[in-house]
Amino acid sequence: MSDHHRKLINDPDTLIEDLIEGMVSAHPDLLHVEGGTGRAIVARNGPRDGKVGIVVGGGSGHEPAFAGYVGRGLADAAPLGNIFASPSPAQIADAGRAADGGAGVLFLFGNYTGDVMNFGMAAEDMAREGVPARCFVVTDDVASAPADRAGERRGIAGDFFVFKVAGAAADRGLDLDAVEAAAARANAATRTMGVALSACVLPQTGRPNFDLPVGQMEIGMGIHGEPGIERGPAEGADAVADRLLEPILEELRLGAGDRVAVLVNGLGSTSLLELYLLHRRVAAVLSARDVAIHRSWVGEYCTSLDMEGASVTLMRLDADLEAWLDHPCKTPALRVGE
Amino acid sequence: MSDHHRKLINDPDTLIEDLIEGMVSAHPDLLHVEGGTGRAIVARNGPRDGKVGIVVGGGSGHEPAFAGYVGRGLADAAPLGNIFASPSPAQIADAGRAADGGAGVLFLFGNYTGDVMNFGMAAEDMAREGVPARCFVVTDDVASAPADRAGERRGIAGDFFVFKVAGAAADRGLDLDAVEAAAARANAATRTMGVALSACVLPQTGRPNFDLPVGQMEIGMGIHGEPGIERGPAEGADAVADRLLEPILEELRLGAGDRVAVLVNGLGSTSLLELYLLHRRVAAVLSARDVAIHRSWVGEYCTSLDMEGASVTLMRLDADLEAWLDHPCKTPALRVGE
Amino acid sequence: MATLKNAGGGAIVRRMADTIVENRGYLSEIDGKIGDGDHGNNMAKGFGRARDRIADTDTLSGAMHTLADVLMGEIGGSMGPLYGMMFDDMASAVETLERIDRAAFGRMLKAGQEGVMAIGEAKRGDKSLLDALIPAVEAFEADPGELSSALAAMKAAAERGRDETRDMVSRIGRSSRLGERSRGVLDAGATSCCMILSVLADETRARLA
Amino acid sequence: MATLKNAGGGAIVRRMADTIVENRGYLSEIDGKIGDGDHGNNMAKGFGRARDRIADTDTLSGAMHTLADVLMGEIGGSMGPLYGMMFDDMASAVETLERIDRAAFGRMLKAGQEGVMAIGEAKRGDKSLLDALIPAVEAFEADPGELSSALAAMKAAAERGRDETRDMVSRIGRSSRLGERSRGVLDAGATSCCMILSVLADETRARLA
Ligand SMILES: Nc1ncnc2c1ncn2[C@@H]1O[C@H](COP(=O)(O)OP(=O)(O)O)[C@@H](O)[C@H]1O
Ligand SMILES: Nc1ncnc2c1ncn2[C@@H]1O[C@H](COP(=O)(O)OP(=O)(O)O)[C@@H](O)[C@H]1O
Ligand SMILES: [Mg+2]
Ligand SMILES: [Mg+2]
Ligand SMILES: [Mg+2]
Ligand SMILES: [Mg+2]
Repeated sequence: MSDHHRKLINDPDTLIEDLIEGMVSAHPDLLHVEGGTGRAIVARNGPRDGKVGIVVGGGSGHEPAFAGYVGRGLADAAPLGNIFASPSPAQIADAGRAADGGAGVLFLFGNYTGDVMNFGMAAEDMAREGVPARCFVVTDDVASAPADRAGERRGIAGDFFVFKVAGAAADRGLDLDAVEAAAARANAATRTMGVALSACVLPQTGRPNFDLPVGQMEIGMGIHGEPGIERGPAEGADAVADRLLEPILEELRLGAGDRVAVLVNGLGSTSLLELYLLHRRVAAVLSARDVAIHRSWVGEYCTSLDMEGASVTLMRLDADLEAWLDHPCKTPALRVGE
Repeated sequence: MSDHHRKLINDPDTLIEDLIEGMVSAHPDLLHVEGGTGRAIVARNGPRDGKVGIVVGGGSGHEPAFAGYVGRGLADAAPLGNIFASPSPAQIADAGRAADGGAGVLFLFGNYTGDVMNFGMAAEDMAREGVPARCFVVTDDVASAPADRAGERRGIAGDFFVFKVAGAAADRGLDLDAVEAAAARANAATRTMGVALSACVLPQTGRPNFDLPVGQMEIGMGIHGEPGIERGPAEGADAVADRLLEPILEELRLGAGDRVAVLVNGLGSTSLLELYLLHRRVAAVLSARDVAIHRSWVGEYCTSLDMEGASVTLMRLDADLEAWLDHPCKTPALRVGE
Repeated sequence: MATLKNAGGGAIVRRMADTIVENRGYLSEIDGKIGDGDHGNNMAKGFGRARDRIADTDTLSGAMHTLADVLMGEIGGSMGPLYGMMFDDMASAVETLERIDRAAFGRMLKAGQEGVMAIGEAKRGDKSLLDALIPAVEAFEADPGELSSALAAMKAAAERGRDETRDMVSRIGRSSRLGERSRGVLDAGATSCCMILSVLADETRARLA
Repeated sequence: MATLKNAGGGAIVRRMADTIVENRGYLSEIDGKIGDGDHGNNMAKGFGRARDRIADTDTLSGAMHTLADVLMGEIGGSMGPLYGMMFDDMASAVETLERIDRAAFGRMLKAGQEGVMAIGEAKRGDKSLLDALIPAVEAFEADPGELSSALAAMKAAAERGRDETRDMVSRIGRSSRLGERSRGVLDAGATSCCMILSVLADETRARLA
């Protein structure tokens, strides 16, 4: 018996190209590819004159993030990096050019060295071409740095809310400063913590990317398998939900009358059944504090290949954030409104 | 190191009750519970006078099937059985009563002994109460019996299309005979085949429900882990897609000018990346035959807990099936139209 | 001639439930080979839940009715209707009796078998629980001795019947799509049915008076 | 005094790529302990792809430019910009030369180090590839001998620098959020950087004339 996982892929060297062809073949009404690198997935019905271009991206392996959020009302384009590796400046710039409608472009991505460097270089390249491009870095993972160094935190599933808000703000015609400010408000109001119950298998090699014994869990693990804050015996749904919520509730200081949006996100192989059990507890805890849930999403929105595990994200709402969240969008992975 | 998988559940004895609370807590605008058994999830905005009631169901462990398809335009109610076990007649009848709008009720479910018996008993019970209730059995799994005994086949992911069509037909006001006939047309036009690359872990016990060594695949395996038609070394995306398509294409006799709907369905822990790779090949094979894809869905629509694997379903379309497929619906797992 | 008191037969059903719950893992494992691996889970859930609602002092017929109600009303699956009908019809066959003699016991078994066949439409040789149940009922009938002896014959026949399922090709239920691949393993339902009949035989014999 | 011909230096870069591709699994494994387990995959993809576009007969500077273009243009990740800038700046430092002497080699190394530091903003001791690179460049400069001797000093210092990352707490990149938990394992980037410098030293020394 071998321990080599044969994944449903073809040649590892064309993995991302195959993925792009697959996504476009499944959603030809929503997506197409633009630019010479072949790595920029662009909304058929998104970019337009006078609108701030929204580009989201990062490494692959987090499907439906990031290209699944491309579509009218959300992102205009997404450059696809290799598995767990930022796209290159040229790939990012392809997405940026496609998204550009003359009002500037906002790049949104999680806070990782590679992404910061590559998106930063792409933004400089675009500026040289005369397109104002800015970077916005998502930092929602409470497990990745203490609150007084919140700016160093990783971006994980909270991307979902920050992207949604920025996409809505841009779709409503706000200018680049205002869209960036909206993203900043969303990011400041969003906290996530995750748990992993297994490593993920890298599809190219068929091997797990780290070691996590069956029956153990790691609290606070990142979506690329970056170690978390604590490892121990795996626990049940309620206990895990409580652990994930604790730092989130503390930092967001949620109390009676507050409103939140909830995302219970699966990392890849945790069943929807389990995710609903987590949501059940999240809803009960919030209800006990008289915090109202405006909307919930339960499912796989930002995965880590086939990792077993989940994350809980809360975004504390105000009237604007709520309106941006409810603004219609139509993308492969998310549909809101009529 | 233990081989006991601790799943994100609480007390195994309240697993399904917890799941129901979780689903309703996440989708309070769409779902609620009706009836004394507590096992019938009902659309808030579905059942109404004069409309044929649509009830879909079966065992749990296939989330989002079946309760994820409850909502306006699709199913009116779903009774939830235990993991991989049909709901009981009383639980089914609760769903049936909630769905009843005076025009009769259609029960739709996959072809399994347990479901056939329990839904059959429930239909008899309802008839005694004066509600005409009929059973429609989905039989899309080509791997489960030869074509000349197609009526004995299991129902797997093809449920998705048959439910969608029946739900649309009922929502458009067709009578019980016509809704049943629509379901029959959908079922006759729908074929699925699946592949498993791992067993699923039963959440109550933390153990795999059968043995499938890493690196092996089983073609034609059922969504409860029922053995398939062939076991061998796991293959790549294109090779697997070709194998799954072969009997489907043969039976549906698809040729130039034909139109189909496509479902590439993940069984639980196969990544969306891999599912898109399968769709890429499906699209290429269909395009080579000049078969047009009307619409595709790629994702987890009928799972087998956390099983690794996927299935491909095609529904051969005619004008009516296409219209029913495009008819709007709004449920937790599926949204179509405006 | 020794007979069984209906009153107090609740204890027999509770012992049955104990056995099923104890064999939860084993029954699921057998089911995993050619089915979906849940037979023990489903059975343990139903029998375990019924056990909590049955007192040792209940009548045998009352206890079997309770078990049938739980199986059919709350458990679902294949076993809900099949064992539900079996125990419901067995209970109905003796519910008016204070004491159950050999003839009544035989009628009870026969009623159970017919209940299963009416709902499930399977036959002997299909590789199902009927392959333990039918020969057991036949052996009970055919035995020339008293109730105690007929019970022993029933138990032995159930075990033989269970073992014979190993070489059968399934023609019913989940495993029926496997053809030849279903050969070579015991049938899960026949195994649980044999457990049920064995406990019924042993516990009844221990209570004959 | 022995120098290196720029022409034909393509072979050196191709040997580098061979080494990286061979160590794909090892580098990913190290990265898996405190990172995301992909360092070897990313590196092998970039270096492997560049190797296919470089001929042994290319100049060293031309080959390094090609490698930089592939890394920065097509590979992305952290290594795209970091090693991309490193090789780009190294190449620019010697691209006008026919022969590379000790002084030019030193300027080339220094330019590479500065390129990495400009884009990545890391310092020595942060537990990164700079902990192999900086001491290697220093040792090269400080060595009193000829180019061959300086290269040997560079290689030895890179190895020591790599080994010293084991006891460091990370302050940069993915592993920087781990605090004390990042101690006890080699840094993946320092390991690959040491491989690159070792091949550079060995292959250059073999070609000195
Ligand atoms: N129609 C039938 N009549 C009698 N027994 C049956 C019938 N169908 C299935 N069985 C029995 O059911 C057993 C499986 O039970 P179980 O695993 O609980 O249900 P399921 O197959 O629905 O998961 C089989 O081993 C077989 O003995
Ligand atoms: N700012 C930086 N400066 C220099 N080296 C860095 C920097 N950030 C990360 N590194 C190096 O990158 C290595 C990890 O590379 P790799 O795994 O390819 O990228 P990623 O961390 O994006 O997955 C680390 O071991 C470290 O040596
Ligand atoms: Mg990486
Ligand atoms: Mg079952
Ligand atoms: Mg079973
Ligand atoms: Mg890495």
